[in-house]
Amino acid sequence: MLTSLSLAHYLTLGAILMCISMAGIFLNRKNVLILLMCIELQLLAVNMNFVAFSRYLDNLDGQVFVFFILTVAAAEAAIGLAILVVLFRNRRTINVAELDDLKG
Amino acid sequence: MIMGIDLQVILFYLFSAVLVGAALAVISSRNPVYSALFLVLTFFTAAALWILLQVEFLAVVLVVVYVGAVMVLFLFVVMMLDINLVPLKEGFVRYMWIGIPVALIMAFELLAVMWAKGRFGTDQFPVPADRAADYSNTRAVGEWLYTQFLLPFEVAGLILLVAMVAAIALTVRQRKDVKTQKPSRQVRVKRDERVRLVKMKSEAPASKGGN
Amino acid sequence: MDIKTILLLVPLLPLFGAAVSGLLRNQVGRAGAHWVTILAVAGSCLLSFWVLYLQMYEGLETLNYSVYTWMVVEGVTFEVGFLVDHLTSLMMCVVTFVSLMVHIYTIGYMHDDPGYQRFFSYINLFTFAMLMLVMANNFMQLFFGWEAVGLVSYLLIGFWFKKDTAIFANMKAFLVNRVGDFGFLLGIAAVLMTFGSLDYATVFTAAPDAAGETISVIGGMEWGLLTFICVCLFIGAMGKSAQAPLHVWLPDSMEGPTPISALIHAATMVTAGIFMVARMSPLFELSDAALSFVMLIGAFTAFFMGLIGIVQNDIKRVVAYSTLSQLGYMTVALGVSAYSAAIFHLMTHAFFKALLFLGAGSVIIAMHHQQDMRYMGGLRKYMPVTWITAWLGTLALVGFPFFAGFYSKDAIIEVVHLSERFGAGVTYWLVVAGVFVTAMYSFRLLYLTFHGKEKFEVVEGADPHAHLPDGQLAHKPHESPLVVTIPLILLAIPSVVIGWLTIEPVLFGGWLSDAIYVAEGNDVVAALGEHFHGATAMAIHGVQTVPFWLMLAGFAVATLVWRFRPGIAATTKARLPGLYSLLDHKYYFDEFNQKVFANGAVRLGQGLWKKADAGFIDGILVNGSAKLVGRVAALVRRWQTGFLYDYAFSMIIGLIAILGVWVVLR
Amino acid sequence: MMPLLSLLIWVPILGGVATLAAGDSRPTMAKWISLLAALVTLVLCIPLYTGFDNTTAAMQFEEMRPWISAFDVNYHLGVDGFSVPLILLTAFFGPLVVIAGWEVIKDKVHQYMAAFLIMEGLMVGVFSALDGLLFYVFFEAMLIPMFLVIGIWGGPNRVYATIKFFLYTFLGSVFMLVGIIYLYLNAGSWAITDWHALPLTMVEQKWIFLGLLAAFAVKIPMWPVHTWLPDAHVEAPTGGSVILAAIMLKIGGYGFIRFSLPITPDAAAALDWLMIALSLVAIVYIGFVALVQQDMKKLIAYSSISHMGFVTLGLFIAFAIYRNSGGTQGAGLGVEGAMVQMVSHGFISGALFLCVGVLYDRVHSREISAYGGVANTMPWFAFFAVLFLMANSGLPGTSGFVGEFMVILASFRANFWFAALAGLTLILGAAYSLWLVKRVIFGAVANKDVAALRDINGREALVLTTLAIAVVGMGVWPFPVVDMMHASVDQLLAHVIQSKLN
Repeated sequence: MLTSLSLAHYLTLGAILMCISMAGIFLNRKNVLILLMCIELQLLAVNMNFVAFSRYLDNLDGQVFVFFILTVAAAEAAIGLAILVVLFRNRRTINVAELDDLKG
Repeated sequence: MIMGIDLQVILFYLFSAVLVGAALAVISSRNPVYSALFLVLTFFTAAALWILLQVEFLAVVLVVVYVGAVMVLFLFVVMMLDINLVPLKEGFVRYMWIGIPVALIMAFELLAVMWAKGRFGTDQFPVPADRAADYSNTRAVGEWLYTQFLLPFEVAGLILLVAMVAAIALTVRQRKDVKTQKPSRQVRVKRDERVRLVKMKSEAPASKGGN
Repeated sequence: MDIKTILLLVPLLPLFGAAVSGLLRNQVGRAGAHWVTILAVAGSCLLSFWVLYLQMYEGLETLNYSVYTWMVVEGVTFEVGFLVDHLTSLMMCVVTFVSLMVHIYTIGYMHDDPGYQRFFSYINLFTFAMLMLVMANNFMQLFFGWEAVGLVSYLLIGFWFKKDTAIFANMKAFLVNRVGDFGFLLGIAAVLMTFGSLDYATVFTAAPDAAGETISVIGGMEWGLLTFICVCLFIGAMGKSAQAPLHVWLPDSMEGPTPISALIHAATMVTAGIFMVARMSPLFELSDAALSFVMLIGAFTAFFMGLIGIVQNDIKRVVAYSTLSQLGYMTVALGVSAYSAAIFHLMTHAFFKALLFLGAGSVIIAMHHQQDMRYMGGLRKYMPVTWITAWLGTLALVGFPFFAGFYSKDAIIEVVHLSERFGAGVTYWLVVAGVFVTAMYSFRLLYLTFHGKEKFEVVEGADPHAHLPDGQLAHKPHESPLVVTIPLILLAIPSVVIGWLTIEPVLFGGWLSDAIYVAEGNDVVAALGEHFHGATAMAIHGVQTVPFWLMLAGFAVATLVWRFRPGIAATTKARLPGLYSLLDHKYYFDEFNQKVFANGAVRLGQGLWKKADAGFIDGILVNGSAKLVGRVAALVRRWQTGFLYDYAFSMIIGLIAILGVWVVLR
Repeated sequence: MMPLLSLLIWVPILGGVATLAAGDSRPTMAKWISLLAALVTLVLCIPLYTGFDNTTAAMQFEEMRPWISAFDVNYHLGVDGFSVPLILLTAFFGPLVVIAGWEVIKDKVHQYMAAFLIMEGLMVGVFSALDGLLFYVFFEAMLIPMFLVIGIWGGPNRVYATIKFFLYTFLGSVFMLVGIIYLYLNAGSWAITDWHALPLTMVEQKWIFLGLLAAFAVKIPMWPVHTWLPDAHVEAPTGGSVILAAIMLKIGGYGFIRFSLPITPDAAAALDWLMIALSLVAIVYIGFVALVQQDMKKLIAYSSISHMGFVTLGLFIAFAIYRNSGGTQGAGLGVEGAMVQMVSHGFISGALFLCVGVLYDRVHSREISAYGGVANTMPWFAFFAVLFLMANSGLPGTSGFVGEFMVILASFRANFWFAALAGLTLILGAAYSLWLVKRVIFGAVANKDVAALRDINGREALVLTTLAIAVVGMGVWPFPVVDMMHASVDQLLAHVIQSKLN
């Protein structure tokens, strides 16, 4: 375990990262900003796995995929923040607890 | 080799510790600005780990795109918006009792999957050999990207464009107090909308001697 | 014209007449309608007699051919075709002749009716349907004619469709007939199953082979297949020929105009059942049980329906019950294998009963549509032609020697006497007693209508078109116009002489032997023929027999009670209230049917609809499941807090659960 | 060769689109376009009828194009002796419905007409599809126009009725979808003819049979999944009722013939007791229910259910006959009787709903008690109504007799009691039909509404006369209709008695 780095090491790191970000979503459920950041963290966790697999399988597809994920993540962050700005402009808050329009 | 331990391993654990610590800080800071800064740290350490995996191109992209662009955007927004932070932290402790156990269970399950039966151990996935000195990760990814994945690549570009347009469209503010010309409207105008012909009775000339 | 064209024209002429007078009623007008229809029927009547002539004197063979193929399924051909033998041509002549008389009579009877063209169209259509029935060479076409005459009968009973009683009666008639048809159709189905064909000739040829076969209907009970077929077919005949207990529609059918009572409900349609059984003689001959059944039903009808006639006051209803009773006689004849006697009685009855009905109609015209005999009397001097022809018809009906009815009825009574069929003994006494009853109600009718004191008064100056109270007339009754009296006279002639003329060929000369099959040992007519020494001798011999004296007794009683001592009737009525009300209510058949079948069906329908359909299926299953979904949704809805993070939370929980399952399983 | 079936499907659909294009502001043009499209479709049926070879059971006028090649779905059309009569029936009713709605519909005329034309095309598609998925698409797509017709032009309670109609039929067809997907996965093809040849175990057959039954039993409809029909009929506009009764119900019967019987013959043989029992319940039970209806349309709707019982009875007695006699003699009579009954019921029920429509347009009531003595003011109408009601009660000489006669005759071979119970319709059918005549047509003029009635106009007379000719013509000479299907029936029967097991 200490002599060499196996794939499992990286996957574990990704899993821990994923769990932390998930806990983050739970804990900061009212703050959209932090939620967005947690999502970025999750994507990072996923990317970590992709990169690790790509390396251990010696297959470049994984890296290309990470590339795309980064693209999408950037787009998502941009739009997410834009929505946030609009939301704040309209409601003067970003408190998720006040956003219950989905309630039937 | 330090004390029989591979330097890579040591670095891995070091960076991992920083990564996990920074991630924890992201989710637990009171102030979103701190969170954002810790997130920057997270990305940096992740990039370092990727370099450890000899994936240099993506590591650099991560730093450039995330740290350079996305996180700056985050900070921008955080600072631009006048947010009352107190209510946003409400219930943090209360949710801890759910969130942390759930996260732990999940972590346990994931790790159980991962480590059980040595599925992802070195037996199944042998440690890859180091890359040759003249190997260029950037070149390899580039070649792959521009041949096999050309269409998705273009689509990704399009997505970015759409995202850009969408972000602008969402946030742009229509000002109603400015007067502008609308050429299309001007061209299409019809006579009836502008001129109204009124038929009137021709008035008899007022009688001279009248009131 | 070759013979096939002639035969095709016989039914098609009336159909054409019906179409013209019905569909172009406004174009042809009233006169056009009666000319077209009468010419059509006259044409087919002439052609029918021509066919009869060809058969009698030119030796025309029995014709059996297909007109066109209705359909072919699995090699079984369903055809429309004609079977013309002596039985058919006899029926054709009877039908078209009576129909022609009725057509002419109708000109007078329906003179003021707004539905004049419609009426002619209907009776022409009826003639077509009846001809299709008698000329059929297969069961399918027989059923077609069977139902088609039922339809026209339905339309004609309800001809005055504004009258509630009329439209009730016509619906009742059709439905009761349908009960019979239900049996008839099952019989046809059994025929098809057994013989693989619906063609008469094929079926009759194959019938003896099927004699031993059985069918299990209820549980393990095995019925003789032919008995089953015959009983089913006879149930159809019971409906159409109004045999108890399916007779209930016939008295009510008197709601229709009188001409059709004469044509349909006395002379032709109601005899379709008799004709059918005679036509099916090769089948019935193979089943003694079925014949016994036929005979007993007939005997019951003949006697007990006649009894009811004694207490009726409506002139047409008396004649109607008399028809029931006479149909019973015919059925009895069928039951003892004396098919030719049945057909013979059918023929004579067609003439004298049509005469009686038309006579009754003539009286009704004179009385301004008053049908209650209690408000008549003494009409003899006002309408002599009607009076005389009614007497002639009555003498024929009661079976006075030399009159038509005597020959046919006496033949039936004699063959029953000769028969050794199970139940023939009882039947004999019932039919003999029936003669007495027949004489009672027949002479009662004559006395109440034509003799005695006038029980109506003429109110001078009253509006002739207004509806006056019972027993009042706007002007004196007078003899009906020629279009009415001529048919009466023309019908009176055969009512008197036809029996004397034709008994020998029809009964004993083997005229019908090409159509009717009688098994060895069943042939009571032949046995009777051994004692037959000519029509005149038979009439003279008739004077010495029991029926004749019973008839005289009936005459005497009727004369005493209704001519000279009207008090006796009232006293008897008061003495025997139970018997009287039993007869007055026609043995409570109507009440029973109404209570049990009509109301029962409606109540069952209501129950099934409200409880089962709307209540259980729709209420509980369909709308209930919709409501259940609504309830569940209302419960589940609480989970939908509207907060995104709750949704995310549940997603994660789900993820964990799936992962957990995976961990445990792998 | 001309792709005749495609034309029959797409001419009305495109005509419907053209009608829509005419727009709300030009109703007259919309009407003429729709009439033209319907007539062209009818004319197209002539080569279908004349070119149809009734000596063979093979599919004719076949068309085959790949549609979704990833799932082996083809645009595969073809007709045999079962489809052609029903396609002719559909095309026959196209112009009639357009004419019937000519002056009656005032609101959104173009959409109304378009809905019917599109529905017509889709129904022809159902009858001619030889690809399972194509059939399913047509089968489901057909619901949409009908849903709209009832929901937009219907009576006061139309929303309930239309949702009930949609959910009921949709629920049934979802089970069918599962069945046909299973068949596709097993056979590797969507071709219905391949499915006919596909060997299946008894358990598989039973499940597939029940899945298909769910769809077709609702459609036809069989007791106890019939309760959508009276509601849908009562609320639907006249044209909707006509198409619903005249053609849509037949799709259920057609489904049994095309799918259930040949694909799962052993299950059908094993479960025929169920089908026969349900059919007889429908005939008798529904007959009694029809007797007590207060609403004319409901009465006719219930009588439709009762008559459709003959269709299912005629189809499923084949197995009992085979068990009894070891041959199929008589079974063909039943199957052909069922087909004839479908066609004839199309004419009669369509005509009856049109008759009710005639009265409803004038008095705006469907209650029987609102009428009485209609014959006084509308003699010609009374003529037609009595004719069609008599046909409804199975009078010989009308088409209503032929199918019932054949089915009763055939069912006698299966069991005496089947025939006896089915024969009860002779009494029940007459009872509810004639009681309706008595209460509505006959009698003295009941009220001033009836007194003010005007007799049918030329347009109505045209429609009713056409139907009367059809009803009487088919009753007097059913030969051409029956002759069309012999070969197909023989082949079907030879196929279904052949066990698919082992």
